[in-house]
Order: sequence, then C-alpha cells, then structure tokens
Amino acid sequence: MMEHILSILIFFPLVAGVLGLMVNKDSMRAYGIAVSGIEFSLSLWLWYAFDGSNGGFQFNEMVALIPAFGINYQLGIDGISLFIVIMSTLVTFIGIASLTETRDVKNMIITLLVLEMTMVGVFVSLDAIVFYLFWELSLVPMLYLIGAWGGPKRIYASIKFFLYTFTGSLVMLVGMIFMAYLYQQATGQWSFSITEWYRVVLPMDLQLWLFAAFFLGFAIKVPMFPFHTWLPYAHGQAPTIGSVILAAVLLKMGTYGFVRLSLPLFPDASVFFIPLVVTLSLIMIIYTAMVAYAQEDIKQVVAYSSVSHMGVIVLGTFALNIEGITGSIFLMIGHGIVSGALFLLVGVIYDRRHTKIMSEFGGLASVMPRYATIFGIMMMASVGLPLTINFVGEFLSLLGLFKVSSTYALIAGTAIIVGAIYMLSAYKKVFFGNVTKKENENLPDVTKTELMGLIPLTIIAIWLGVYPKPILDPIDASVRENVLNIMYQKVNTDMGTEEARAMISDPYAVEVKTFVASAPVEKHAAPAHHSEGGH
Amino acid sequence: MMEITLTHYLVLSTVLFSIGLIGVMRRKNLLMLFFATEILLNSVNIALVAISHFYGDFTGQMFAFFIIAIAASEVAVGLGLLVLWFKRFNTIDLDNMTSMKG
Amino acid sequence: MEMYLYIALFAPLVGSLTAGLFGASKKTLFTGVFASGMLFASFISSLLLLVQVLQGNTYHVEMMTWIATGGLYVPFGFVVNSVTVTMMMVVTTVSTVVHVYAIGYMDHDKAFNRFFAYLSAFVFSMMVLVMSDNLLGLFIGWEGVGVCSWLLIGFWYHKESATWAANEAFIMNRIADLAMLVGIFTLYWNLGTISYEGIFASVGTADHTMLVVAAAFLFVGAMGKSAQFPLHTWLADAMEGPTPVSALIHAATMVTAGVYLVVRMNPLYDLVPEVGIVIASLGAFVAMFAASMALVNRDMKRIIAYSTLSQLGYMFVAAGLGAYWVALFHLMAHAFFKALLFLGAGNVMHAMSDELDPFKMGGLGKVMPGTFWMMTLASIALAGFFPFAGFFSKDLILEVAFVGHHPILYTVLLLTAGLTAFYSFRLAFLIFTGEERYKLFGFHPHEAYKYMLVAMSPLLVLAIIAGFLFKGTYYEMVTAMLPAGEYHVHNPIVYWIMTIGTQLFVGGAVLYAWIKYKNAKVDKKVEAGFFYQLLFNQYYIPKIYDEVFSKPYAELSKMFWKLDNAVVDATVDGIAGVFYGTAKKTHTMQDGNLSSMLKWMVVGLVALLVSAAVFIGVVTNADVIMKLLGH
Amino acid sequence: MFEAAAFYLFAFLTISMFWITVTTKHALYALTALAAGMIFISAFFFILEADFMGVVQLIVYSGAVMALYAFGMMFYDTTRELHEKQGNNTLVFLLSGISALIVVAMVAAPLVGGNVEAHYPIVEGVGNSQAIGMVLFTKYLVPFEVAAVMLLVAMIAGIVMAGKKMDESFSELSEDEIDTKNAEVIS
Repeated sequence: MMEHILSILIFFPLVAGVLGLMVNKDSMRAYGIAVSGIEFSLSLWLWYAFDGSNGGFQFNEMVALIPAFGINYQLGIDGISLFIVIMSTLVTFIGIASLTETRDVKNMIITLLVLEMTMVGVFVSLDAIVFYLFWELSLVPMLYLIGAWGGPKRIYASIKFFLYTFTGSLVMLVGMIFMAYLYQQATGQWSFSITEWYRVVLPMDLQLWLFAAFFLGFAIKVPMFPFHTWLPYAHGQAPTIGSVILAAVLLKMGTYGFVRLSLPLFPDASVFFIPLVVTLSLIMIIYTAMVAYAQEDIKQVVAYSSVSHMGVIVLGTFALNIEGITGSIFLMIGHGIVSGALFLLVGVIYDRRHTKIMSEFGGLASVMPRYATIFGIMMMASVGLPLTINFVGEFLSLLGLFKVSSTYALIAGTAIIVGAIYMLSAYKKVFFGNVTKKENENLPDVTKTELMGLIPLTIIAIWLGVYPKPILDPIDASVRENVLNIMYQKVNTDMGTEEARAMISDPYAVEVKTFVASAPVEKHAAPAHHSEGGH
Repeated sequence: MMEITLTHYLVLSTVLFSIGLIGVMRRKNLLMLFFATEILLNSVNIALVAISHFYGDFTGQMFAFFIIAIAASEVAVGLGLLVLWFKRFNTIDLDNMTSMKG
Repeated sequence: MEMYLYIALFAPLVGSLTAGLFGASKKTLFTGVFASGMLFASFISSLLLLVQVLQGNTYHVEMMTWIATGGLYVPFGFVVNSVTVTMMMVVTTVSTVVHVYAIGYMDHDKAFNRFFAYLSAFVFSMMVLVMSDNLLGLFIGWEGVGVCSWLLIGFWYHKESATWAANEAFIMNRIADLAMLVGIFTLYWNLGTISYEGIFASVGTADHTMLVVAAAFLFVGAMGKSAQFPLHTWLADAMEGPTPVSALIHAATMVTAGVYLVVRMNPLYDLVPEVGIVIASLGAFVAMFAASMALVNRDMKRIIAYSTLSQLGYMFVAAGLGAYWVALFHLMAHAFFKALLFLGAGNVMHAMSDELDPFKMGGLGKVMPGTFWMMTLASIALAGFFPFAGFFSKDLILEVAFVGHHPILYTVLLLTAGLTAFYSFRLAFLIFTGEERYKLFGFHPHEAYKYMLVAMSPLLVLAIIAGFLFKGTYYEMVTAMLPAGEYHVHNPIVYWIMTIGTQLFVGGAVLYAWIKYKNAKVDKKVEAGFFYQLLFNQYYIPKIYDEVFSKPYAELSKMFWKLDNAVVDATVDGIAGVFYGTAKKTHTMQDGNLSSMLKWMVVGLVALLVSAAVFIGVVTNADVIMKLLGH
Repeated sequence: MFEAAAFYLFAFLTISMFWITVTTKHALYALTALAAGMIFISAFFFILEADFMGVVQLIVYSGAVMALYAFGMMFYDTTRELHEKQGNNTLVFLLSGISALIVVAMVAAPLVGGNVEAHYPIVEGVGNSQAIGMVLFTKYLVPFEVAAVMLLVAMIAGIVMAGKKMDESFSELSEDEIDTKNAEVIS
C-alpha cells in the first residue's frame, strides 16, 4: 500500500470520477465530498508517513513505459511537492464541500475529480514526459469548467486560457526533448527522468536556450507579466470553484516548475537571467497591483491581486538561497489557501446578488457581519499581516531577495504597500459605509455550506502563520538537498560561470538553528551598566 | 556527346516531367488532365529504368513495373469516376468542380 | 515568575477573543467588564514583574519556534527587563484605565462587544511589540497594532471619513513598515541574526556604513508609527475613531512605539551619531511644526493630536541625542497626562453630543467640574509646570539639548514649550471658561458617569506625581540597560536662570492665552491672514499629498488598466489575429478548383526543390561560405 | 554511335508527342499523340536493355491504358474543340521551367554519389525477363500480389462506378432523383 501511495493518490480520483458516472444525481454531492475527503485523508497520511528530516525523494515508484527512450512512470515526493499536493487535495475537498453550484452538479464533480488527478500527477511525477502529460491534461478539465459553467464570455475566456497556456507548454516540450537529447549525447542513452537530468552538467549556451524554453512554459502558467492577460478573463468568467482551483493550484504549477526544473537543471542560466526575471516580477507586482486598484469588479481585484502575489513567489525562487526558495514555496501554499478563500468569499456575494461590481454593494459589514469578519481576516492574510500564513512566505522571499540586491528587495517590498492599497479600498467599497442599495438590506449571512469551506481555510491561514515550523522544516531540508545542493555542485564544475559561483553558496554550510525545547526562564544577574553616556 | 550517360536520361526525364507539369496545370479538361499525369508517370519510369540500367540493379525496373501497375489501376478507377461525373453533370471541366471550396 | 510574564502578555488576548465571540451579538456588559478584568490582571502581573526588575532581575523566555529556515531563526521569545517593563507598565496602566472608561463611553454603542475585542487585541499586540526579544517579533506587534488601529479608527464604519482615515493610517504605516523590513533585512544579512541580544553583541564590530543604513531604515519605520513628518497626516485624521481609542492608541501607546524602537535599539543608535542628529533635528522640527498647527485648529481632538505629535518630537530629540532614558521617561509621563487629556475630551464630547468645536462650548467648567479639573491639571502637566510630570520630563529634554551644545534645537524646543502652553490653555479656556456659548446651539451638557471619572483618576495622580516621585527610582532601574547620563547644567546660576526662565516663559504663554481667549473673541483679520490659513490648512500638506500621490496613483492605475487591455492583451490578441487573418485571407487558395490546387502543388514542389538545391549547395560549399563569412 | 542516334531521335519524338498532348485543343489529337509517346518510350526501355519493361510498356500502356482512354472518350463528342479557360500561362511555364531547370542542374552537376550499391545486380548471362522474374517472385513477391489485388479491385470499382444503369442518363435527372437511385444501388 505504502509503496504505491502516490499512484493511488493520482488515480483514485480518476477511478472514482469514472465510477461517479453511475452515481445518482441527488447523491452526487455526498459522493464527491466522500471521494475528495478520502483523497485528502490519504494525502494527510502521506504527510504522516513522510520523513521530514530526509530532503530527498520518498515513496519512489518506477515502471518502464518506453524503455527505448528512457520514458518511465517515475513518481516521488519531497518536502517541496508534499505540501503542494496536500494543498491541492485540501482545496479540492473544500471546494466540493462548499459547492453552491446548482447546474449540472454531477458532471462538475466528475470534472473536478479528474482535475484533481492531473494536479496531483504534476506535483508527484519525476519523469519529464509524465510531468508534461499531467501538465497538459490539467488544461482539459479546467477548459471544461470555464467553458461549461462560466459567465457570458466563457467561450472566449476558456479558449484563450487553453491556447495561451498550451502554446507555452509546447515550447517547454521542445525544451524537454532537447534536454533528453543532450542527456543521450552525454551518457549514450535516453532518459526523461528528472532525477537523472539533475546529474547532467550543461554548458552555458545550451543552458540559456533550455532555460528560455522552460521559462516560457512556466511564465505563462504563473502568469508572469506580460503573459498574464489570460488570467483575468479566465477568473472573470470561471465559476467560483474554477477560480478557486485555478488560483490555488494551477498557477503553482508554474512556480513549482521553476523550483523543480529550471533551477537545478540550469543553475548558471538561472543566475544569468536573474535581472530579467526579477525585473519582470517587479513590474508584475506593482503593475498588476495598480491595475487591481482600478478594477470595479471585486473578483477582478482578487484575480489581479493573485497575479501580484505570484510575483513575490517568483522573486523568492530566484533569490537562490535557502531563505528565499523556502519562503517562496511556503508562499505558494499560503497563496493557495488565501486566494482560494478570497475567491470562495467573492463567490458568496455573487451567489446572492449575481453581480460582482463593487459599487452594487457597500455597507455589507452591518448586513453580513460574519462574512465581513472572515473576509477581513483573509484580506489581512492577503496583505501579509504577521501571524498569518502569507507573512511568513513573503517575509522569507523578500529576505532572500535582499541578499541578491537590496534595491530589488526595496522595490519588491512595495508589494506590501500597493497590496494594502487595493485590498483596503476594495474592502471599504464593499463592506463599509451605509447600505445604499435596497437589495442588500436583507442579504443572508454566510450559510453552513459556505462556512464548511471558509472556516478550515481561515484556521489554516492563522495556524500556519503562527506555527509554520512543521511545514518549513521539510521544505527547508528538500530545498537544500534537491535544489541548492544540486545547483552548488553544478556551478562548481568546469562549466559553471563565475557569477553563479559567487551567487550560490553551499547550502549545507548554513547552520540549522533549532529551538531548544523547554527553554528555561533565564535569570540574569543584573547586567553591567553601560558605562559612558552623558555629554 | 556521343556517349549516352545516365545524365542524358535524367535530363530527358526531367524535361518530360516538366511538360507533364505544364499539362497538369494548364489543362481544365479532366480527361486531358489524366493524360498529363500519364506523362508524369512515364517520365519517372524512364528515369528509374535508366538508373537501373546504369547501376546494374533491378530495383529501378521493379519500381517502374509497379508504377505501371498503379497507373493502370488509377486509369481504371479514374475513368470510372470521370464517366460517373460526366453522366451526372454533363461536363468534365475542372472549373465546375469546386465543391471542396475551403 | 514566567507565569506572570505570560499572564501579562496573554490576558489581553483572552479578553479580546472572549469579547470577539460575542462580537456580532447584542451589547453585553460582561464583555467590557471581562476585558477590563483581563487588562487588570495584565497590569498586576506587570507590576509584579516591575518589582522583580527593580530588584535587578531580568527574564527571558522562548515560547516556541516561529520561523526557522536557512540561517534564520526567529522564536516567539519575550524579554522582561527595565526598558520593556517600563513600557509594559505604561501600556497596561493606560489601557486598563481606558478599558474601564470605555465601558461608560461606549455605553450606547451597538457594537460595544466588538469594540472591546478590538481594544484588547490592540493591547495584546502592543505587549508583543514591547516584550519581544527580536526585531521580527517586534514587527508582529508593530503590524498588529497597525491593524487594530485600522479597525478602531474605522470603528464607525458607516462614516466615510472614518473609513478613509483608517485606510490612510494603515497605508502610511505600511510605507514605513517597508523601511522597517529593509532595516531588518540589512541587519540579518550582515549580522546573521535579528534578536536584540545577537545584534547588540555583534554591532560593535560591524561595518559602519551598514549600521547607518540599518539605523536609518529602522528610523523610517519608527517615523511611520510615530507619525513624524512627512508621514504625519494620518494621526490627525485618525481622530475619527472613538475617543478612548485616541487616548490609548494615538496618544499613549502605539504612536510612541517609534520612540520605543529607537530606545530599544540604543546600542545601534549609539554607534551612529550622524543618524541620531538627524533624528533629533527632525524631532525638533516636528515639535514646532505640529505645535504651530495646534495653535489655530478648531477641532478639540485634533488639537490634542497635534500636541501628541509635538511631544513625540520632543521624545525623538532626546532619543536622537542619546538621552534614551530621558526619551523613555517623557514617553511615560506623556502617556499619563495625554491619555487623561483625551479622556477628558471624550467626556466633553459626550456632554456636547459629539461636538468638537471649542468655540461652540464655553463655561462648561460649571456643568462638569470633575472633567474641568482633570483636563486643566493635565494641561498644566503638558505645559510643564512644576511639580507636575511634564516639568520633570520635558524640561529635562531642554536640558539635554542645552548640555549637548545644540543651541538651535534648544531654542526651537523652548519656543515650542511656549506654544504648547498656549494652545493647551487656549483649548482649556475655550471649553471651560467664559460665556456659555453652547446654549446658543441648543446643547444640554452633563457630567460623565462617576465611575468614568474614578477610572481616570489614576492617570490624574500619575500625571501629577510621576515626575518627582518616580524619577529617581526610574533612573536607577532603567540605566541598567540604557546609557546613563545626568543631564545637568553644571553652573547652578545658569541652571536656575534656565529653569525659572522657562517656567516664566510658559506662564506668560498661558497668560496670553487667557487674555486672548477668555471671551472667545474671533479676530477676523487674523483669520483671513496668510499664516492663519496656512496653519489652519495644515500647511496644505494633506491637499498636496492628495494631489501629488493619491490622485495620480488612481489615475495611473486606471491608465495601467487601460494599457493592460489596450496594449498587453491586444498584443496577444493581435498575435492570434495574425493567424486568424492569414487563414481568412489565404482560405481563398482553397477555392475547390482542382486546377488551382494543382498549381499550388507545383509551387510547393518548386519551393522544395529550391530549398533542396540551396541545402545541397550550402553543404557542399560549406568551406567556401565559412571563408566568406570570415571564420 | 547507334545508341546515341537512337536516343536523340526518340527523345525528340517523345518530347514533341507529349508537347502536342499538353497543348492541342483536340482531344483526339492528344490521345493519339500520347499513345505515340508511350510507344516511343518503350524504345528507350529496349535501348536500356530492359526488354521486359519495354514489352510491358507496349502492352499495358499503349495497349490497355490507351484503349481505356479511347473508350472513355467515346462519351462525348471528340470532334468538338475543347474549350478550356486559360488563366495565367506564363506562371505555368515559369514554374515548370524553374523546376526543370533546378532538377537538370542538380542532375547535371556531378553531385550524385557514386557509392550506390547494387542490391539486386543484373546477372550476366541471364535474360532480362528471367532475371526480373527471379527478383519479382522472391523479394517483391508480396508487393506483386498486392498490386495484382489492387488491379482487380480497381477493375471492379471501375465497372461498378461507370457501368451501372447505362441506359439512364444521369445528366437528365435532378439531384434528388439521383440520390434516390444511388440509395437503391447501394442497398
């Protein structure tokens, strides 16, 4: 059982989804909750069985698919992917549990389960082809979600989403095949195994090309400026659950790709491209935050804010030190929880009023106090208040970036200002002031179904903000072993560049400081006086 | 000049082929088009047989042989279609056959 | 003893969460009483800790790890030493008083429970800020008080001005917080730690430029919280919040956090006197600048707010000049009399149905004598008359400036002291003496609840005695941590001249205020004057900010949005359009005519032949081509 | 000498015949010229000592295929001149010319490698037909059979398509009637 846990995690939702075709329409919701709940419990069990102190890949599985080209069904999980997988199953579970959709629920739940399979598949596969397979497969259910349950412009939005991301991934596929070819050149046999690729040191010029190919695929998915325009459409038209999963999980595929593939495979190119990537991210942070401020539609505010925060994640990743990368991975989880919750929250008022325009609301704080409270907490989490989940990630990402360049960090730090500006003004427009519209006077507060999704997310957002250690430790270990150590070894070969060597230090040289359990009350004797003073 | 080499045959074949091409492009009558394709096939046959001869290998002749077989089949089916078309529309002019318009 | 530490820290949180549970339900007196009780528990614990600290003990606990990755290790660690315990005492004392007071003040408010949830949460954040043993822990509290301030300023969220002010305060603080974060980053990457102990241990050997940068950025952070110029506008607008909030947050505790930061980081600031002099100069400037705006304002609460700003300037002068204990001492004294002043103002507002213009009051001394005496005494303390608290703390700062040979700073501060006396008594006289102008406007003032006055009385006592009673003990205790320094003018004649001169100057200012405002006469000529208008409009700074930052930001945002649609997205659509257009144009190629298709086929054939020929040519003549290209 | 003379003669004849085929306006002329060209091509095969191919060319092409065409032409009035809309002729000639030119250039230039190996060398002392038979029924047996089947299928298809209801003129029927008739035939 345990040795196939990852396969079970991937294919259980698919099998359950196919079986779901036979389930009665009325009991479909319960079925969906049960399946996604079991899946979530499985992923929690995975965490329980996971050895947090081991930074390498665990629960490895390997079945040969096309031996002639070294394509294997290779799975494995480390601290980096573990929590993203858990987040994916959690968000799906919560999404289904708090589903308020009424149209064609049965098909929607089946679609969601298939989507869950592809998401888990992307994060646990260690073979480039299998990774790519799940990567592209994930587009299909999402396309279906937007296209079938979306708003008035859903066809345009879904096609745009599909074609845009698909184009990027095709370039990435070319990069993958080229990488496998280079592997073949180096070792005499084909392999698409990512762990095998980790062992190949490439010359700088090839790294640049490959990095660019992979970058395009990931950047569109993130989505980085200027490739972000598909996202507002997709969010604007998608049903609530679609937006939640899109923001929480699908976008993370891009940033996960950076950490899993771009950095360890092309360390010198990563260093070389830092100015470009960081500049794009900075533009992305500030520019989209300003665009978010100009929005009239609350969902678009959340959508653009989601893009803006993704910029911080990318920055943390390209800080290329433990603090930055760990922070960015933690922020991926935080962003998933928080933006997922924000989209759920937007869905709540959309369900009641069927509009998302902020000027239609106002004064909701007195009509829906519980809703306003949860929204307020999530908003504060979104702007990165300490003791909420996003602060840990943002702080570490910016801290890491500061090592690269203090100017970058200073500009990137404006994220906390501009983020506050659009969030607070949106909150003010929706919740503060007097109730001006008659329709809003008797809006019911959040229902039990909605709370089923919102309460757990709120608790997680605060719990991980106060006590991120159980998640940070495994991430830290894996970042050292699977990202930075590989990079460090590679840049210190003959082919590494000077810049990269200066940039990437030995991750194991950084001492792990741990908390001394049961720290006693220290009783100092009165310390020595500062002698001088006075003028 | 007096020595006939493979090149001579290939040039001849090319010339015939381009004549065939002219026919294929100019002709609007379906029957005439068939004629032009026959020219194309024959020009290739010459080339194949010539190569076979000059390299002392039978493969070329085999290919030419099969080409003739295929040409015969093509004529049979093609003429059948042509007759059918003519019976139906009373014309075999290409300009009237535009049902595959994109 | 660590139990008391935890009680002091977490009792307000318990109070807050308990009140929060009832947040959406109807007013229950229980929440107010419970929250106040928790605060009192916190106060008692702090008092017990104070006793311990006075005996020379300090406490340091690590509760658990917060963030640990790479080389970064941040625990939830808390310290009780002489500096933190001073702040703890200030915070718990004032907040206990304010809590009890608020039970009366918020009596009629529907959101009574919610108010206590916020207020106690604020105290908790403030305690975290004060007690943390590292900079990031301080930052938790720093942001926490920011959020609570946002919640409390915008407490009456149906008022547009209140929510606007709340957002303004939060965003301005965020700007400063960024600088603070940068300061923390700088220290971390250069010293490898962000705990106070670690920083102080290695700061001596660190690079000087780095220290200057870190100190400067941390101070910018402090500027935001303490509303120093140019980030000062939010403080006056924050007066939209309920008055107990103004008393607790925007006078006594939160705004002094900036001063506390500088005091807490004194080993760092000791090493960078050039930053210190900037701090002191800015402080002196703000002291004068804020006092000038208070001179003419017609809003009772804003006048007190400007006075707070001005006093914060005093504190920064002391801190900047290295007299950290003096700064902290003034912080403490100021907290008492300023909170008292605000609470008194709250009583007046209650009596006057939330009227804020002192020109519409007058003669209230007869109706509400308790409040009258309290506010007057607080004003005396603020003006710095002997033997009130203000005399001991504020005049000390003047002496610091004098002894430190900063004549300009000294002059500015001295003038400001006069202005301070003038505007505080202008306010007092306008409210409590003279004709009963309020009758014209149909108000029916009444004295506040008895227990509110009782609740205020500890502050009154402290405002009177804190100076002469505590100064010695305080000095003894606090110099265990802070650089000691007796700022005495050595020449007794000069000392007496200075002291008496200051007292006379201040007294004169009060007298002038009496002459000018006992009848609340308004001089129309002066009011039309340029200076009056300048001061009345706060030097037009809010307007400038609005024109230079807010509006362009909004405009730019709108522009970017249009840009996003018109350029970025249009480019993408354009690329798609190219394919679509090409298809649309070239689909005529597929005209269904076999003849033309055949022609296209031949065109393709020719293209293939050409490329084949070129390829063969290139391959066979590769050497020649390479030579031609110069390789 | 004789070989050269024959080559040039037949080359000239073939080219002119085919040229007539593609340019003439009379279908009958075209057919006749094509048949003649086919016969002349068989001459090349004989020159190239591919006797079997020459015979096949004569029998299959000049005999069977041309006969088929001749039957096909019986359907319409062959005496009538063909009316063909002629578009841009220069383009046609240009394209053909260029392709011919390129191929000739490539062929004429000594680029074709000399390292072609004979897989099925012509055996000395064995007749052409015999040798072909040996290759055809060993290596190419399966393609040969497939070709045979294909011819059979093509023959049947030709008969089915062209031969049904010869007494009815489809051209005089409306579309609907044709469809119903087709449906009958198919069922």
